[in-house]
Amino acid sequence: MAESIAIAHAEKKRIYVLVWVTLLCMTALTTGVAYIDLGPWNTVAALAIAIFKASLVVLFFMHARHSEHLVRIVIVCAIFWLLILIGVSMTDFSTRNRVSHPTWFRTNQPSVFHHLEGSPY
Amino acid sequence: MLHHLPLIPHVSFLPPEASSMAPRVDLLLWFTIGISVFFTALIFILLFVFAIKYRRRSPDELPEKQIEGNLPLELTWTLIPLLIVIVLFVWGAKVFVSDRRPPANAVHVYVVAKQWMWKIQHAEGPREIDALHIPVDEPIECILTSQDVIHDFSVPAFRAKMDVLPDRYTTLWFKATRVGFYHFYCDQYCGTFHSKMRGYVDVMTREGYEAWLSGQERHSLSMAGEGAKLYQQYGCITCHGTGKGPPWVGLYDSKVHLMGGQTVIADDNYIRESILQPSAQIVAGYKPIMPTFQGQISENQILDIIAYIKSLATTPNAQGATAAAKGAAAPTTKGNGTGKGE
Amino acid sequence: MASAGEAALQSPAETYRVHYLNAKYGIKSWLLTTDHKRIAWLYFFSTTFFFIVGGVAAAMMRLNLIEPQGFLVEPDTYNKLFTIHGTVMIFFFLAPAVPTVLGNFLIPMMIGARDVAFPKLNLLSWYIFMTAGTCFLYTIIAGGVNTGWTFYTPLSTSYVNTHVFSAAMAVFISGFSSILTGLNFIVTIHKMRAPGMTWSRLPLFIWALYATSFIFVLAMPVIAITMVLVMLERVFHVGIFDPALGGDPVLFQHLFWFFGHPEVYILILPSMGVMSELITAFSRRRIFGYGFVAASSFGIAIISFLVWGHHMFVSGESVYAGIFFSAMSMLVAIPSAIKVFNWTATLYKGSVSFEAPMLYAIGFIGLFTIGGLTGVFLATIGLDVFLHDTYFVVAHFHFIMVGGAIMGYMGGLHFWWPKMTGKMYPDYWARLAAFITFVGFNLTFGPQFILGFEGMPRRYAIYPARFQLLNIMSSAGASILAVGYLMPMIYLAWSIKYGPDAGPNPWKAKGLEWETESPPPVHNFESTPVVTEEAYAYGTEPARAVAVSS
Amino acid sequence: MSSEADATILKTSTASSKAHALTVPEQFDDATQQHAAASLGMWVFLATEVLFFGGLLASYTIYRYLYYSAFMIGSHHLDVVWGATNTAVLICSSLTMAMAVRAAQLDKQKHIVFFLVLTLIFGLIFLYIKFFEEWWGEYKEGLAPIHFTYAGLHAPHVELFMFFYYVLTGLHALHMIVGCGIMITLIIMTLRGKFKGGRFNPIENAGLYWHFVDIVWIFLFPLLYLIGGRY
Repeated sequence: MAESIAIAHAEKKRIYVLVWVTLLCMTALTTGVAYIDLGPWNTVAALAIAIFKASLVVLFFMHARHSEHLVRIVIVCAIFWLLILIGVSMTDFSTRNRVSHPTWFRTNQPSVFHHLEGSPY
Repeated sequence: MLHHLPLIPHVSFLPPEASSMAPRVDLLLWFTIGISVFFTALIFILLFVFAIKYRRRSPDELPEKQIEGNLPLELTWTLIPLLIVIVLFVWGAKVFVSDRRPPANAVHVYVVAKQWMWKIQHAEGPREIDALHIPVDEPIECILTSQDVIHDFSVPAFRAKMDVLPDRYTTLWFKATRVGFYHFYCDQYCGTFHSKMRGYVDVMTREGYEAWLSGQERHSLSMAGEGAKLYQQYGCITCHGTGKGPPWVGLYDSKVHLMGGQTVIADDNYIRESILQPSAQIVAGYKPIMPTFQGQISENQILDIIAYIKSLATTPNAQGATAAAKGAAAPTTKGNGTGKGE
Repeated sequence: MASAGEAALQSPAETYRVHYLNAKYGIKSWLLTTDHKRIAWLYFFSTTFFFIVGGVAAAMMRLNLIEPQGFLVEPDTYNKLFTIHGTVMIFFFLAPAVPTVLGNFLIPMMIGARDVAFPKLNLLSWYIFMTAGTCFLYTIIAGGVNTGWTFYTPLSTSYVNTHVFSAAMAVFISGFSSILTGLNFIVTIHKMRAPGMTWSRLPLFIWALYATSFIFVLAMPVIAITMVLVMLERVFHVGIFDPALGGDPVLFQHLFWFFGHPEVYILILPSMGVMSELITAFSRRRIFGYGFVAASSFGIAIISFLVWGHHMFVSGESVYAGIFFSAMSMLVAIPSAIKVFNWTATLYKGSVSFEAPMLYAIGFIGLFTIGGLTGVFLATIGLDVFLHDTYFVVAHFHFIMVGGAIMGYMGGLHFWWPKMTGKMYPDYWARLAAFITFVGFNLTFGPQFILGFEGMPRRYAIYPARFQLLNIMSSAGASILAVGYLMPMIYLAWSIKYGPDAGPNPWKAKGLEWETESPPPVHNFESTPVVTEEAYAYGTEPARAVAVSS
Repeated sequence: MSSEADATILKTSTASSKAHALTVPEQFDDATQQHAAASLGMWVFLATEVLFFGGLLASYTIYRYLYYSAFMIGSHHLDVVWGATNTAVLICSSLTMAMAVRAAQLDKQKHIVFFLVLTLIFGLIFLYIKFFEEWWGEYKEGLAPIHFTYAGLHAPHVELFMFFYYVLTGLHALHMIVGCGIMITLIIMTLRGKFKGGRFNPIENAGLYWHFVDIVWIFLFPLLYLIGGRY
C-alpha cells in the first residue's frame, strides 16, 4: 500500500519566475491578438493561448509534472468530461438547423438518407 | 401494406393501427418484444434450473470445483447482445427518420397548445378546440407551438408524438389509414390540469371531411386571408409593400442573405422570429428599423401571417398552402401582394 | 448462529465485548461521531425516514388512481404528490441508500481499513444531506412543489407558483453531500487498502461503489449549477431557459439529463455490487468472470455520460443528435447483459442456498433483466416515439429502481444486518417478506407496461375510464408491496433487541468484513489484516466461521 | 540566491517521521498515506469544480454559438483593460502562492507568511477591481441583467450575455472570496506554527485551489472579453 512516494518536490525559484513571465507575456499577447482581424481564428487563437497558459499553471504551479499517475488521470478525466458536456450538447444545437425540418428531409431534394426513399421503413 | 402481415397477431393491448407509421412501429415493437421475452425466459429458466439442481444439500457443502470464468462464453454473451442492439438501433433509426420526414405534399395543420387546451387551426379556416378533423389517407403535417410551457402532442393510434415548445415550431406528420375516432393526449407534464389536456382525432373520408368543412361555422376567411388582413391592419404593408422592408412574395422557403453574410432558410421559425425579434436577423440590404411585435400579436395571428406569406411563395413546397389560400378574399397575386398599387 | 454455542461456554464477563455500538453512549456520541459505521446508521435512519415520506406519497397516488376521475385529491395535489415522490425517492432515498448506508459501513471493512480517508468530511456529508432533506421537508410542509422531479423549464421557472426555489435549493445542497461522499470513497478505495488488497482482489461491491463515486463526482456538480440557474431565473427573471426572454428550454433538459441519466446508474450500480456479493456468498462460488463484472461497472459508468439525449428524442432535439444518443444508449445494454449472464453463470455448479438475502438477489436478477430489456425499447429511437412519456417508461424505470435498486438494498441489508447489529433476524419472516415484495412488485408495475402500450401518459391525475382495470391491479399490487416493505421494518427492529447473536460469519461467507467480530470493533480490525487470497475464494477448505483475531 | 534554497529536495516518509514524530489521524498508517490521500482528495474536488463551472460554460458556449452577434456586442461593452489587468494580478497571485507552497516544502516559516500575505493582497486587488471598476461600471451603464436599460440591437440576447458575464465572474469571485478566507486562515495557522516540520498539506491543497481559480479566470478572460476581436 504505502508506496514510498516523494512527499514534496520543491521547484526551482527560477522556473517559477520564468513561468510567471511567460504567463504575463501570454496575457499581453492574447489581448493584442484581439485587436488584429483574424476572422474566426481570433477565437481559436484566444483559446489556444488560454489552454497554453492553463497548462503552464497545471504543470508547474500545481506540480502536475511531478504528480503520481492517478492525479494525471483525474485531470484528464475532468477535462474529458467537460468536453463531453460541451461537445455532445453542441451536437444537438449545431445540427438542429434553424429550419423547422432540415432540408435533407424534403423528399424532393437529394438527401443523405436518399437510399431510404421508397423503402417500406 | 405491412399491417396485413399475418405475422402480427391482433392483440388488444395495443391501440388500433390507424396510421401509415403504425404498422412499421408495431413490427419493430413485436420484434423487440420477441427478443425480450426470449432473453427473460432464458435467464429465468437458467436461474431456476441452476438454483434447484445445485441447491445446497448440507450446511457445510462447498462446490466441488471452482470455475473462474470462461472467455469464449464471455465473448459470446458480449457479442450476441451487441449484434442484436446494432440491428435494433439501425431499424429504429430507419423508422424514426421516416417518421420525421414529412412528404412534400403534406397539408399543414396548425396546433397551438396552451395550459390546458389545444387550439387547432386548418389552413382552410376552421378552428377547433381539443379536436382535430382530418381526411383519411392524406398526409397531414402538424405545425406545433405552445403559448406557455412545453406540451406534447401524442396520438397513440398513429404511433406519433412530438413535444410542443414555446417560441418555436416543431412538426409532426402522419397519414391516417382508418376512419374513426382516436384519442390524443398531452404527454409532457405541463402543470395543474395536464391530465385534462386531451382530445380526439376524427379521421373521416374525403367526402365526410368536405361535408364537415362546409358544415363548420366558417370563419369568413382562410388563414392566409386572415393573414392578409393583418398585413394591412398592423401596417406591415407600409414597409414590406414599399421596398423599405424585404418583400414577402417568394419569400417562404427561400434562402435569405443576412447582414453578417450568413444565409438562412425563411421557414416558419425564421418568420416567427423576424416578427417578434426583428433585430435578431437583419436581411442584407435593409435597415434594422422594424419594431418588435412581441406582446402585440397572438400566436394565432403569427400563424395567419405565416400562412399568408406561404400563400405568396412560389416554391413547390407551399403548393398546399397556396391552394388553400385561393378562397381568400385577400389578394394573393404577385402584384397585389407587394401592395404597391393599393 | 454458529457462535451461539461457543458464547454459552464463556462466562458473562468474558462475553462483554467493546464494539462500535457500545463504545460510547449518548446522543452526542452519535451526532458527532466520525466512525464510518455509526455514520452509516445515521444515514440508515434518515434515508428510511425519507423512504417512508416518498412511499406515503406513492401510496396516496395509487389510491387516487383507483378511480378514473380520482376521489382522494385534487389534480394539483396529485401533481405535488408525484413531484414529492420522485424527488424524495431519487435524491433522498435511492441515491444515498446503498452508497451511504451499506457503502459507508462496508467499504473500509472490505478493504481492511480502519475508517474512510476523511471521517470528518464523511460526517459533514451527512449534515449537508440533512440540511438538504430539511429544506425539502420545508418545501413539502410549506405547500409542496408541482414541477415533477425533472423541474422542466419554463414550467418551473416562469409558470408554477409553488415552492420551486426551496425544492431546487434542496436538490442543489444534496448534490454536495453526494459529491463529498463520492470523493471520500474514491480516495478511500485508492489509498486505504490493506496490504495485499490489490485491485484484482477487491470485492465487486467495491468496484461498483467506485464506479458510482466516479459518477457522483462528475455528474452532481452539473445538476447543482443547473439548479442555481433555475433559482436565478426564477428570482431575477432572466431568460436562461425561458424562450420568452431569449433562452432555450431544451438546454435545461440537456443539462438536467447530463446529470439525470448517470444518476440512474448511481442508483442501480451499488445494488449490482451487492448482487455480486450475495450471489457468490449463497452459492459459495467465485464470481464467474470477475474481470468482466468489474469492468462492466466501469463501462456502465462511462457510457452513462453519453446517452442522456435519449430522454429527449421527441423534445425538439436535433434528429442527428437523437440518432447519436440512440446508438450510445444501445451500448449501455451490453455491460448490463454481461453482469446478468455472469451472475447466472455463478450459480452453475454452486452450492445454492435460499436464505432471505438470496431470495432478494434472485428477485433482483429477474426483475433487473426485465427492466433492462424494456430499456432497450426506449433506446430504440423509432419505438421511443410511441412509448415516450407513457406508463411504459414509468414501469421500466420502476423495474430498475424498485425491482433492481431497492431489491438489492433490501438483500444487502438482510445480508449484512448480522454484521451491523450482531443480531440475527427471523429468517422465515424475512423470506416471506421477500416473496411478498416480489409478488406485490410485479402486480404493481407489470400492468403499467400494458398501460403504456395502450397509450396512457404518465403524470396523469385523471384518466380515461378504459384504463381503470389495469390501474386497479396496479394499486392493489402497491398495497401488497407496502406490506412487503413494512414487514422488514418490524422484524429487523425486533431483532435488535430479541434476535439471537449472529456470530462473526453467520453465512460462512468470504470477505474481510466477515473476518472481524459482529458487531465490529471500533477500528474494524484488531490488527491490520493482510490479504493473501482472491475475492470470493471459496476453496476446497471449509469457510472459516470464526474471526482471525479470536 | 543561496544554492541551498535552489536545491531540489525530496522529502520522503522517513524524513518526516524523524525527531518530532508527527501524529497522523488514526485512520492513516503514516504521513505518506495521509499526504497522498489529501492530495488526491483535493484533485478529485477540483475535477468536481471543473464540471460545476462546466454546466455554465456549456450553456454559455451554446448561446454564444446561437446568438453570436449579440454576444459580440455584449462583449464589446466590457472593459478589456481592466480584464487584462485582473488577469495579470491573478497570475502574480499564482506566483506568490506557488512560492508560499515552496516555502512550506522547505520549511521556511517566515517565507510562508510573507508569500501568503502577498497572495491575499493580490486576491483583494482582483476583487476590488472586479467589484468597483467593472461590475459597478457596467451596472451604472445599465448592463446588469436586473437593471437592464440597454435597448440597442439584439437587446434580449445582449442581456443574456450580460447575465452569463455576471454569473460566471460572480461564481469566480465567490471562489476568490473563499480563497481569501482560506489565505487568512492559513496565515494565522502558520503564525501559530501549525505547519512546522514538513506538515503542509493544507497549504499545498490551498495552493491547488488557488491555481485552479486562476485557471478558470485564464479561460473566462478570452471567453467573455475577447469575443470576435476588438479591431
